[in-house]
Amino acid sequence: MSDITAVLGVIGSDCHAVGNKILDHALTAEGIKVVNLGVMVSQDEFINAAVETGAQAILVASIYGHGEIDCDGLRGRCLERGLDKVVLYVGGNLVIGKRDFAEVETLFRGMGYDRVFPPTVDLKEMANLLKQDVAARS
Amino acid sequence: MSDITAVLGVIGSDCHAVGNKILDHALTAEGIKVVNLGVMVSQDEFINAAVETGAQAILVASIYGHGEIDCDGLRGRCLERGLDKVVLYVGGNLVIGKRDFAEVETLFRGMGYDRVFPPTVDLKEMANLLKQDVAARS
Amino acid sequence: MKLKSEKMTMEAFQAEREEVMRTWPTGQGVDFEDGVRYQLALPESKRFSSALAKAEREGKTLCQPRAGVALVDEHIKLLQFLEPSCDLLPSTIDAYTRLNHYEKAAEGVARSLAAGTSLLNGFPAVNHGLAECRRVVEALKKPVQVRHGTPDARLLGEITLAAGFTAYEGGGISYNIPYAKKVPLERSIRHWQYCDRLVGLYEERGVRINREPFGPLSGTLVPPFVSHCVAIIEGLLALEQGCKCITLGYGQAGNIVQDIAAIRSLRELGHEFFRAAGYEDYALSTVFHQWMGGFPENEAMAFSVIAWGSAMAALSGATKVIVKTPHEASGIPTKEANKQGLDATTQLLNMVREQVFPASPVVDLEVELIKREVRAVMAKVFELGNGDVAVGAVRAFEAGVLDVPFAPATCNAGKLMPVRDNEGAVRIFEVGRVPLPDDVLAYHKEKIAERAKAENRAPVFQMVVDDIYAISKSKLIGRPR
Amino acid sequence: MKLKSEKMTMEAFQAEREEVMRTWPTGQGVDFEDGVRYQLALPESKRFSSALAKAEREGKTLCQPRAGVALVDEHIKLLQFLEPSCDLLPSTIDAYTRLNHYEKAAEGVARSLAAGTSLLNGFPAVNHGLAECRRVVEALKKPVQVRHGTPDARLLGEITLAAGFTAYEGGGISYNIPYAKKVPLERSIRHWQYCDRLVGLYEERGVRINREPFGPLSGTLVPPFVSHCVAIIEGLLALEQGCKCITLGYGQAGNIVQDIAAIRSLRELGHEFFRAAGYEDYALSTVFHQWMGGFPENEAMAFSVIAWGSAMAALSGATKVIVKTPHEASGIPTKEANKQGLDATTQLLNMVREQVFPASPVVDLEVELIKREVRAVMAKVFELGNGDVAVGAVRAFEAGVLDVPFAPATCNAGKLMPVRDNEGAVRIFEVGRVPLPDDVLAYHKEKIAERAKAENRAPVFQMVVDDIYAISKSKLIGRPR
Ligand code: B12
Ligand code: B12
Repeated sequence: MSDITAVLGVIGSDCHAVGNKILDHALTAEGIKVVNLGVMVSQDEFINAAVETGAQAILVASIYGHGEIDCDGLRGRCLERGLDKVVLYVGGNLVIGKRDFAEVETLFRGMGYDRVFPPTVDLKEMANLLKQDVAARS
Repeated sequence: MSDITAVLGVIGSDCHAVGNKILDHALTAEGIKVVNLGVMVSQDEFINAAVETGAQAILVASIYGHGEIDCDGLRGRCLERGLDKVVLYVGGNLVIGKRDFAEVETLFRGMGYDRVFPPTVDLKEMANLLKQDVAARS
Repeated sequence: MKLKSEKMTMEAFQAEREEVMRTWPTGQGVDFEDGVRYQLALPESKRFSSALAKAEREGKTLCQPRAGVALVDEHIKLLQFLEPSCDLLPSTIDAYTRLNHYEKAAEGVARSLAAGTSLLNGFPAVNHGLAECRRVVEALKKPVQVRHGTPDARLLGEITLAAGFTAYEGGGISYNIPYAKKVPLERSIRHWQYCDRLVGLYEERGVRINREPFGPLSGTLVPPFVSHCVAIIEGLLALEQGCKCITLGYGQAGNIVQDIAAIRSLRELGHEFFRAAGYEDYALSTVFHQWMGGFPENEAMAFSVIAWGSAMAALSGATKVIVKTPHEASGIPTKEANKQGLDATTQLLNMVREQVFPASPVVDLEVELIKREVRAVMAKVFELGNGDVAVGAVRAFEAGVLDVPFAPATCNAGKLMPVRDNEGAVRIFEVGRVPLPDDVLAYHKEKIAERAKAENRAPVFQMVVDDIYAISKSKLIGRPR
Repeated sequence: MKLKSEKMTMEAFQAEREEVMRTWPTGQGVDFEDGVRYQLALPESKRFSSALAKAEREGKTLCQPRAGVALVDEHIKLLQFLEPSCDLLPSTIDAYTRLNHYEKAAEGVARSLAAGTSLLNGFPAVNHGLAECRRVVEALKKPVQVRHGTPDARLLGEITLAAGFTAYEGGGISYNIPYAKKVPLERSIRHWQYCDRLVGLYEERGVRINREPFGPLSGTLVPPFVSHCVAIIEGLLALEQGCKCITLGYGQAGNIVQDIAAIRSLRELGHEFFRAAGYEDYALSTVFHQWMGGFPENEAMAFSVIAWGSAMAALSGATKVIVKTPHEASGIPTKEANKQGLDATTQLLNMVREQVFPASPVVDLEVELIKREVRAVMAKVFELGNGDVAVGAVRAFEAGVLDVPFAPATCNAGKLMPVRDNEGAVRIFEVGRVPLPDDVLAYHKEKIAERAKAENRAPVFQMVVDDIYAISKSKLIGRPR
């Protein structure tokens, strides 16, 4: 069993709830403590929850296409709030339209996310990466 | 009523019979006398029929993809046999694969065909062109 | 609870209207009388209700895409591009506007202008305002509907109906439960009574606006009776406010028998409940949504999901079908991908249009099953509301009597858990507090047991997860590997 | 007539074989015993009959593409590319080889080499010869079938079976009537008796080769009973020569009821006639061909035709489906387009696989209709042949008792004229000299009259022409505009 706590949520005005429930289920099954904020989560709510629970990671989902607008600036706010070690993941249908994933990845890495995932990600593999990344940070 | 006689047939080892029956039907309806050789017609059979019937036009169909091989040389043989005024049309799925029609047209024009038609041709329009072309040649 | 399904008085409406129109600057210039004049001047060919009525008469299934981008000119170009390939047009509204975050939408418009491409997932009609929306309507020949997901759609309705849109999707339940998190149901129902009343006022002035409750809800394994109940309640709420042209919707489940039975029962139940409530003078039609859950990424596979939905739409006798695109799994489609979805749909509609799905006792049985489920739940809704359907709906959600699977709204119990049976029909695995008759429940359990046995595993949540992924992984039923 | 459906003696076979093997140089090195050894050494996974038997047991519909190009390495690349997306592999033979024009095929190979791209519409297996064909089989993991259209397929059969192909399509009627012009039917049937005997000899040595009469014939509005009769006759001819694994085929007509009834009746009639003729020890399976007539050019629309065919294949319970591609209307597909056809098919097969088409009296009626038609025609075939099915077949074609619409062969009467009815089922507009029972004929006429009335025009040839174009113009029924 790992001792990881991760904050999970769907950012912005995004109502897509299904993937969120499944992510929760899958991460929990992998022994990760999940603080699930559900859908329509603001950047501040993510950060508050991480601060409160001492989470090592924040997993941001954006499905509805406004990711480019909604996800920008989260890394900066984390730093402002003293979360300088927190692992930031982002995944989903991150941008508007069918775009080359490599391009999308570069865009979100540029925003300070440690890893960027397409909708087809294997959740078990992702959980393993998370464990490694958290271990490497602490 | 026009006084045009046209030889019609599907060239080479090609068995596609449906379009041929419809072309016959459509041209006849437009007042053109059709000498229909059916499927699997050799270049010589086309020419013999044109010579025998005094046809002003030969309509070559190739559907099965071997058009590039089968249709080459017909214009030359027509000239050899004294058919120097005959209008030569070709149509169907003329080459192997889905290729840009403009390319296919250039290829078959290069072989000496007066007009080249894709499978989606409107047969009424084609019959009108035929009447014009025959009139212009005589 | 001050809520009641009763026609809003003119005073109440007017008072509320003044408030609504102040919530964003573009509300200011919108005049109802001007809207009526504008609507009355529209040619018949732009009237949604007329197209539906004609399709109903001819037994034809019309097709309609989803489409919306941030900027007006681009939006017009998009719709003009799609127009020749469909019967009915949409304007799909962006997600910020849906939540009345007009400043955010403004930011999206500005960033889209800068980026030279739409960064919004829809058309921000409120931000663009009346005149710009009229430009959209005027650029098109076919009827245009507002399609969204807005719990408070009052301002959006005022602007778009005055602008000549002739159909309005949504409802107080169907645009809350799947689309919002913390909006009290009572509030969204009240706000939609306003929208319905607005449509009713147009109707009274001779302008027929089509109203379409959003059928598919969360789009994910929703059992037909669940969405039917919501559709019927929203139909009743709309009729009460004077709406006269109602389209009830359903999202494809994937099992032939269930899908055909669903549209048939939806139509019959609609009439049953509407007439029982004393409404006679209305036009009813149905809409079938091509598969609303997760799509396969592979476009060839997506085409098959689209085609199958089209076939079922036509065979079930739905009045229209809402069309997906081969880009569904990836993102907002390009206009070309959107047209491809329409072309695929048209081909299949045309190939089955004249065919009659053979009469079968198996289908009749499924129709009866759905009807019994709906009647049981609706009886409880009326009971909880002491005869008032609005109050009943709110209390039914509170009590878990109405329960939509996988919905984000906190006012939804989320106890009902669906799963596919061995032939792929959506059945009830955990009923929560939904009052289905015992024998009906036993039937569901039996059907699920059949599958569990075939798969040699107990029907646990993993089975549901597998079903959620199934179609995107090129299956209907999520079998274990 | 020296023709007779009777197992060829070993002497007759050997004598004929020597001649056959001399018709092209690549015939020389081919040794039957070596072929048997090679076949016996193949793993079970490459055996076509095993894959079919497994599918039959599991009630699964397998999918198979068409594919063939001029050069061996390219052909291997093509099949390897498709292999992960399908269950069964083909090698589609080019049209010169089909007509034994091996010099022409050689020219095609040479020109293809020069052009750097295939200029042949298939794989010229005879020209490439035994060793090269074995390279194909060895490069693949799944079973490979020879698919062609060859009236005299003796040499092709000797080479490809010795090379390890485990299934052989065709038949003396189905590979003559739609594929040739002047080949006497008696001759092609005799030549196919040779092929069947060859398969029988392999069978006797423990090597099961699947034999599949070509179901769709001209692919254009062929009424089910017509292709069923041909399929059954060719099945009987093959069984007589010792073949034991038979797949009967049918090309999609487009009407649900008719297509489902067609596969059901085909299977039942197959058993009925085979058992009546005294055969018991055989494996029977069925193949459904996605729409074999003209396709729409628009690829999105083509996808829907493909999807609809896949749905019907699975729902009708066919053992395998032959898959079209989005390039169908244009030309030989690229390998990518070919894979797209397979992916679309797989998605739909998987989505309906577990579903049972609801039992319906309407389908039962159609099954009965087809059975009565087939029995009436087959009775006449046997009568004309004095009990011999080979002789009967030849005489039946002479007499117009068997008559395939739109076929090029001069030995085919071409008097029977089909047309769609008001629901799109293929009916008989002019029966020619086909001996259908009077009440059956009256039923066809009545169904057509229904349509004629709906269209306000007489059922003349233009209606047939409109039907031929219909699917390529995005309709099932060719209605007047
Ligand atoms: C169901 C659905 C809906 C339902 C949602 C019901 C609900 N409340 O949950 C309804 C119908 C309500 C809906 C509404 C809308 N939708 Co929607 N919807 C879908 C659909 C069909 C399936 C989503 C789903 O549930 N998938 C199943 C789950 C299991 O997968 P998932 O959500 O992708 O999540 C997985 C992965 O993405 C990944 N993942 C996700 N987040 C993260 C984060 C991390 C860190 C990691 C590691 C992994 C990860 O893991 C998850 C589990 O496997 C998708 C298209 C598709 N995928 O086929 C469109 C889609 C997501 N919707 C879309 C849009 C735009 C909307 C709307 C704005 C309407 C519109 N304009 O069309 C509104 C949203 C309004 C709002 N406020 O959010 C677009 C997004 C476009 C884009 N990004 O370019 C999509 C892609 C459709 C499309 N092609 O246009 N939708
Ligand atoms: C039905 C069909 C068959 C039937 C034919 C039955 C018969 N005897 O008629 C069967 C199943 C037997 C068959 C066999 C084969 N076929 Co085939 N067949 C088709 C199919 C599906 C429809 C053809 C048809 O009848 N269309 C309807 C008629 C009305 O249209 P049409 O033939 O195109 O003719 C019209 C126009 O082309 C035009 N036209 C034609 N000629 C001319 C000439 C002139 C001068 C003008 C003005 C106009 C004109 O007017 C006609 C009337 O509108 C087409 C694909 C498609 N189109 O969807 C493939 C297709 C033609 N076949 C094809 C092939 C390759 C074959 C085979 C070699 C097998 C194989 N490798 O797949 C064999 C042929 C063997 C041989 N010896 O010829 C390919 C050709 C490929 C290419 N050109 O790259 C096609 C395009 C399919 C594909 N995409 O692979 N086929």
